[in-house]
Amino acid sequence: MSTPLLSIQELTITARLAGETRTLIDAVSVDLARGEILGLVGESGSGKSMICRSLVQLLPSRAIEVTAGAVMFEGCDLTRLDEVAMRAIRGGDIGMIFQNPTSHLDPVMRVGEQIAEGIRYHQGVSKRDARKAATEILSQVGLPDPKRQYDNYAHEFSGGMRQRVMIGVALSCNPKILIADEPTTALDVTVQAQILRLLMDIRDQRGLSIILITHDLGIVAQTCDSIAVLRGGRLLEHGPKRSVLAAPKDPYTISLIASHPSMPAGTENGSKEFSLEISPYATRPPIAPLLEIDDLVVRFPASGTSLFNGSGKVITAVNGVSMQVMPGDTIGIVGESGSGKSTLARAILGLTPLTSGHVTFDGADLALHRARALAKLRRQTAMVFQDPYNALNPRLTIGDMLAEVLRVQNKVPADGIHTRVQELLDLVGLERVFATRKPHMLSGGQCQRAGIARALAVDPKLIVADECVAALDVTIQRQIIDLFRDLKERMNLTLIFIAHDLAIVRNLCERVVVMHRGNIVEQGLSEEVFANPRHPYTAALISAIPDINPDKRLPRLPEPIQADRSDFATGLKHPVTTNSTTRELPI
Amino acid sequence: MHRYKFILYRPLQFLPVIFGVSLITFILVRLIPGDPARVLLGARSTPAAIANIRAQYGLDEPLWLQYFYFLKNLANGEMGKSILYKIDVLKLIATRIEPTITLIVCSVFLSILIAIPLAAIAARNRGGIPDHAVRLISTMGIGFPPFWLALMLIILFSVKLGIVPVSGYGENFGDKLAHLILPCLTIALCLSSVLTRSLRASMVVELQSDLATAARARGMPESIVFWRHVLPNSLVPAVNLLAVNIGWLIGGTVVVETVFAIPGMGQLLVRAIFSRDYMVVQGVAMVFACGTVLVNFLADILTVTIDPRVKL
Amino acid sequence: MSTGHAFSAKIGWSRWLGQRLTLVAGMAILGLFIFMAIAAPMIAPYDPIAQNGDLRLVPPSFLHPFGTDNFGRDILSRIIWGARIDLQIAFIGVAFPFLIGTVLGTISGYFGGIIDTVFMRLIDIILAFPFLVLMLSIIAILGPGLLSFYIAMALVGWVSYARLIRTQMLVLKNSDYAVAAVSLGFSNARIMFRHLLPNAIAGSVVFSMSDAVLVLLNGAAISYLGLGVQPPLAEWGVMVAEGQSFISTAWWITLFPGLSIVVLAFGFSLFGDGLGEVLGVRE
Amino acid sequence: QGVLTIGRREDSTTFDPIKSAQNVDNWVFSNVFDVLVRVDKTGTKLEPGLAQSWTVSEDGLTYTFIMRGAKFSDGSPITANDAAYTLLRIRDNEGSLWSDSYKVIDTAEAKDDKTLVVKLKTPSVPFLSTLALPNVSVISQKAMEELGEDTFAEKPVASGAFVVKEWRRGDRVILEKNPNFWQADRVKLDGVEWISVPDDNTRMLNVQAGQLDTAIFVPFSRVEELKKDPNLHVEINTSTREDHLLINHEHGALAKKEVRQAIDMAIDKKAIVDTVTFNLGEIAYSYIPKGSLYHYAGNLQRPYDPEKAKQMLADAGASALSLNYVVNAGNETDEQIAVLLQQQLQKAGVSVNLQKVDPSQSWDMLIAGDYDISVMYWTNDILDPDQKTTFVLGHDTNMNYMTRYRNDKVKDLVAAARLEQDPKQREAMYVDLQKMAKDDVNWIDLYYSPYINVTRKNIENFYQNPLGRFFLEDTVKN
Ligand SMILES: Nc1ncnc2c1ncn2[C@@H]1O[C@H](COP(=O)(O)OP(=O)(O)OP(=O)(O)O)[C@@H](O)[C@H]1O
Ligand SMILES: Nc1ncnc2c1ncn2[C@@H]1O[C@H](COP(=O)(O)OP(=O)(O)OP(=O)(O)O)[C@@H](O)[C@H]1O
Ligand SMILES: [Mg+2]
Ligand SMILES: [Mg+2]
Repeated sequence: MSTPLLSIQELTITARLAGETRTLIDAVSVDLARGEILGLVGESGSGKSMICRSLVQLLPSRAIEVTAGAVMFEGCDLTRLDEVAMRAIRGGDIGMIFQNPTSHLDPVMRVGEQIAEGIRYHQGVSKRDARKAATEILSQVGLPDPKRQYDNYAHEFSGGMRQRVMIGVALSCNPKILIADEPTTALDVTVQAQILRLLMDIRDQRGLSIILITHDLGIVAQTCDSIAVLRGGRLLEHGPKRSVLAAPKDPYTISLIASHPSMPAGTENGSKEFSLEISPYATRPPIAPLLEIDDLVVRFPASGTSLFNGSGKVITAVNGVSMQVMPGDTIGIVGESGSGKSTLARAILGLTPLTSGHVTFDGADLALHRARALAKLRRQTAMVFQDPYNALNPRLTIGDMLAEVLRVQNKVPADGIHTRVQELLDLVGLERVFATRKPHMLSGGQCQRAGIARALAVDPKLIVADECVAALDVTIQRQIIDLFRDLKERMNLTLIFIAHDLAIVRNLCERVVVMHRGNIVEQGLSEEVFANPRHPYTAALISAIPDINPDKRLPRLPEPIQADRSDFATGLKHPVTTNSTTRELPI
Repeated sequence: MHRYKFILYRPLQFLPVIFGVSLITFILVRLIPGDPARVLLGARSTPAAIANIRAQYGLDEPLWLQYFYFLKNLANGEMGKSILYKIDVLKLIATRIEPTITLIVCSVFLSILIAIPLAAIAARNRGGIPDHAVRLISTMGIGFPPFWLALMLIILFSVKLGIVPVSGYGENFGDKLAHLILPCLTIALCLSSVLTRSLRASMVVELQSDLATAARARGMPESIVFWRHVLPNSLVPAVNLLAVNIGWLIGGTVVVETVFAIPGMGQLLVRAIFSRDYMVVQGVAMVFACGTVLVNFLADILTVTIDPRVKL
Repeated sequence: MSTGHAFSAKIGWSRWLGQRLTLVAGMAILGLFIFMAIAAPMIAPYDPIAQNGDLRLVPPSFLHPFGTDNFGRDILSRIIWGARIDLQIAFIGVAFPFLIGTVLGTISGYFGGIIDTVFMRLIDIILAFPFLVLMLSIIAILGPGLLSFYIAMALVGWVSYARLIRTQMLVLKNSDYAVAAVSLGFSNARIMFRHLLPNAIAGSVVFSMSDAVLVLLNGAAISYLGLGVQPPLAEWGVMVAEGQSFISTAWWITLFPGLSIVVLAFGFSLFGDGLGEVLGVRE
Repeated sequence: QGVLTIGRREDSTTFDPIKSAQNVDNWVFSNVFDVLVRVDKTGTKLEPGLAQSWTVSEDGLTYTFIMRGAKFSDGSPITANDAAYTLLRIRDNEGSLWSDSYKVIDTAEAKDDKTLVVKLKTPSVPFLSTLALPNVSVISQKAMEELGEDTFAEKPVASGAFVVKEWRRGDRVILEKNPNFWQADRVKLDGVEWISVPDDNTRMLNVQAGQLDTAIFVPFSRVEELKKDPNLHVEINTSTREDHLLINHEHGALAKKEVRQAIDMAIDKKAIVDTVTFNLGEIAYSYIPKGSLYHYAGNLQRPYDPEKAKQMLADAGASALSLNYVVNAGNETDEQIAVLLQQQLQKAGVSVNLQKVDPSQSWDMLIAGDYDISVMYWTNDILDPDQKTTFVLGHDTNMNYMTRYRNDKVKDLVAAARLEQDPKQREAMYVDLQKMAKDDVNWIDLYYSPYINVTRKNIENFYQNPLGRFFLEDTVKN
């Protein structure tokens, strides 16, 4: 490669806060060649975003500044440019794509105008020409009807479309470098695959360079040319993709690769045999199911309904689901966002009203004997939530929270509560001192453990975990999964584990249920389903997982799924049906 | 458009509100001790004369019947006859409504005119001297009793400097405007303080928001970021604040109308309450209630227009 | 995660230090007035209602730093004693609406459905109802004085709190920890008041400070219309209103009580701002 | 020349003279309408108005008026017929607030265009004075019947110096010179605007800033300051206003004459005059105010002596007297008097509990007897003392101005004085009444106060007579 397009040299960023100086980025040097895709990986807080924002002088606070080093771009040092010159660089030479398209797009401005705005400002063209150019860009990023969609607002798009618009905004002025800060973290796997595909296509068409920030090594493996691994603001490793993945030098990189969910789980405890061993579902003696779901339907009124809104539109979140859960089962429920997983979970636990159908827990029918079934459910089931912080009352210490549950449940005598709290903490691997802490003093992983402890405090037969690891870093995900596996074994728990990450489900669960638009499209033993998906949707889902093996390329998504996606353009995120007619799956 | 469909059915939702207001006012004014007839007759009243007047205005009927008549009149678009002024309440209100509306509209307008720049300066210099200055002014601004502020303004601008009229309400447009400057300023000083604080707070948030960062990242200068992205996104809370405050604002005009001798409904209301002119109190209360409801309706429309996400 | 977290805690602390200025300044002002109110008998140089025909309308002087009024009463002493009444007005005028609004807002937001609809319509009516009609009517019914004022404030004031709390409740009741509490079999009352309310209330607490200012001003407006506290009690709003006739001959009668209101209001605002920042409430 | 602008507290309520009893209306009525008999500038004599002369029959029952050849503003003549219509209308119209006062009229007939004959049911000496009330202003029967009452009340046909040009409700009444007025050449002004400026301060500031020519109702506290302004002239005119302390004779110890006398002595009226009226008022000592007909200047004035009062109260067995004092809210002077009285009575060992109430409500409380003491004031509408005397001492339906005072001797004397046709005799009777009332302490006279109005220096002859009438036909704007 010739001279790099962009060269970060010994970049150091410090923050001065409360009189104390902290180094956020510590002498990081990375080069980016023309046409190269550089993957920047690292756990949350490692400084990935910070580096990229420093390139265009958009550091989040005035207390944070570049204190040493240089960023050379076309012969000038970007860290030394003044505001006016920088403005020409921003957008003009370096475009940015952000993680959360919803908050980065202006909700009150038409999406087309947000693209045209940059074009007009940087290229000084007329309003009409800008509109034309913006429409052109919209079609390039794959919007099916750019002329019309120019006038849409961001909230009328699905997440994937919004990210496409975001990319369009970044492309608006023909930048030489595109910085994509976790562009797919908020999206479903299938959509993620499309967006990554789009980025690579754009690179191929325009020959620009991309810095792709992610915490998922799989994505890097699938898309990038070279990899830089960051931790605590320091660059641990930097090199061509294959060499880093094949022969990682730093122990952190090694553990990162090892804990990637798409890695065959055998690396640690040979769970391949393990899972086969404990799931001879068919050979188990016939016992009564703990939970039986029969033709369950849950509908919600579509938002904004009122007396006068007439038609009574409803959203069918769960649409005729039937399944059985045996004591001791571990069932994974997967499906894209909005497919009704959470609703199903809540319906099972009696937290949301059933529209029709039956849920029978331990012999008590929730539809027929609501009070009796609820009494049972409240004392024998528990739930673990996705967002570890939001799931804990911020005003209670962990100890108080657990003690309260024990007191209300009344299963432990009053003088035994203290000891029991300590036992619970031990059980989930939290130190006992955490009993006196409030959630905001805990890390996400610790909070999630506290949440699990709370679930265990009920001494439940059934635990429902709703995306309980989605918000955590991979390494911590791994720990929590191991904790579950351990607990399940020790306490003979029945576990319903909801996730959109198929790889995790494959690791943990014996059986898997695939949901799509409120329906179960496929269920069966994990190994069988993964090895040999019968439903095209399942197949698409599985193939969209970015594998850490760079040679398993991301697939071009099968046509039905893409066509299916495009009806999001109508502005309806979820299928809205009028009472009786239910849209069938495009099989 | 679908999002504006609420314009069709929302007015129906106002009916119970208006009904509730009418019932409460009706009961409330009749609970007040004191007798309109006696107020009318003054010191020389005799029981016979009082009874005569009460009969004339139907005040001797049972309460529920009076309320029934009131509703019946209302259905016919009438509000009864003023005891003090001896003319139809609606006619009376018609002669007094314009100054109040003008006063409120101008005050709100002026407040916005004051609040937006102040909030912008404060938010863009967050933590700096301008910010502290604006916050100081706006906290002080709410602290002054309006009638005192009004008096000070009159002494300064009208008596000492002689540049605006002391009080009253003009005849033609320009004249009215001149007369309204001080009253509007009085209200606006209070109102803009509240508005500024709210706007500043949301602007501070929006200036650091992701959408502002994204706009900067595509090279937009700070002015475009502010006027085209931050401001529109900060407006919705302020609009709602204004709408909620409208009732309070209407109350505030009473004092201002009195100090500045503006012949509006606030003055009418106070005199009507003090002279127990039941029909007028009811009428004015109804008009004020409708006004509040209307303003909230307008605020809803405005919110929907500003923010395409909002559905009502 | 953990590093990021420890760090943001530090950011919070340093912010707190910066914002403590607001809070401390607010507390200092309020503290001063509270001290004045409590220690009034000790620190007031004169009897606030003692008239002195020989000392009428004396301008500020060494003996009477704030001058005297048309009855020869010492303004400074009246302001000091007035602090008792004005603080009481601010406190009671806020406390009852706060309590009522909080309870109703919690119930309405938590249960939703028909209860919520009924409360919302009631709130609509009260918001549409001209406040002044209510205030003047109640004062006319019960007679001028503080009691009527408090009742009127309580009847109307709760609406703001109820709305604030209700909105919070609507959000919080869907939060995961609320759902968790339900799934753990907690009673509604426990969830509402022990789990959700403490998390919902910060905004109301902050608002109550600016509300206190509005209450004071409403009190002053009522005094202007001649319906304030019973004479001869010293209340700042009444003092300003009564002193208006002397505005050009004896400015000190209105100026000092007027300033007291402004400064107290300022104290409340600062305290509220400081509290808001410390509690992390967005206005 | 020019248009005179006058600032007042409140706007008019109607232009139908019989339908208002408010001063704000009466002032304008006397600008717009003329009456048969007028009261002169000093407020002590009657003089011809639209009736150029009149005779009273021996038995005092028949009054014959000879009409002047005057015209209404629409050019039609003012006939005896219109006058008769006016008198019968105020007596019979169901909207009339004054019918009680004119029930004494038996018939009123126009003998011809110029001759009006009024027959009374019983003799009444004050009758002639009541014809000077603005409420019996002569109105045109034809106009009233053609326009209808509502329209007339909005824009009447005038018989006085000015016509209503425009009435902007709540704001101002705009009057224009009436060229058809029989004394039109006496009127110097082109017009008058009565402008409502409710706030006292604003009203004064308006005159100071030169935006109003005059402001009426100057608060006592402002007089000194306004006098200092070289551009202004403060016009102080004698009034018939008297402020007094009502006492509820039916409440406990207050029934005892000695207790009431003690309270009288415990009140330092001089201090009130000083503090409340800024020395503009005068100590009052008779219910018939100074400067009005039959005022008795030699009436008893009890000295201020709190010690003695205390002693008397103790003697009467009322040493720990506690009184409920109903105060009119929103009235500056009332509240000031209350504060003063509370402190003064304290010195005599009487504790006073102030109860502030809305003025419209205080009437109800007084009538219901829900009070011990309360301050009220009275201004005469008519020249004759009978009206006030009857109301205060005559034991009529209002329980002697709600005091519940009873003294049959006084009652009989009031009735007799009404019929006495000899002025000398009559004066002696009223002197007796004043003495007896003072002795009984039917109420406590506090102070007399003048009308205070302020004008710009270029205004001349802006004047109010003791009955409150403004003589705008004489006012000049330079
Ligand atoms: N506004 C700020 N003020 C002070 N410190 C900040 C600020 N924003 C981020 N930091 C700190 O800077 C460090 C790097 O943050 P950065 O956002 O670059 O991490 P990241 O790798 O992008 O993490 P994530 O995967 O969560 O986006 C963190 O320790 C973070 O706490
Ligand atoms: N309370 C509710 N009111 C109305 N609609 C709802 C409600 N809860 C869920 N829905 C709708 O029901 C559908 C299924 O939602 P659900 O939360 O079960 O999906 P999910 O599979 O859990 O998605 P995710 O992966 O995003 O959590 C969605 O269309 C959602 O918008
Ligand atoms: Mg980041
Ligand atoms: Mg979910």
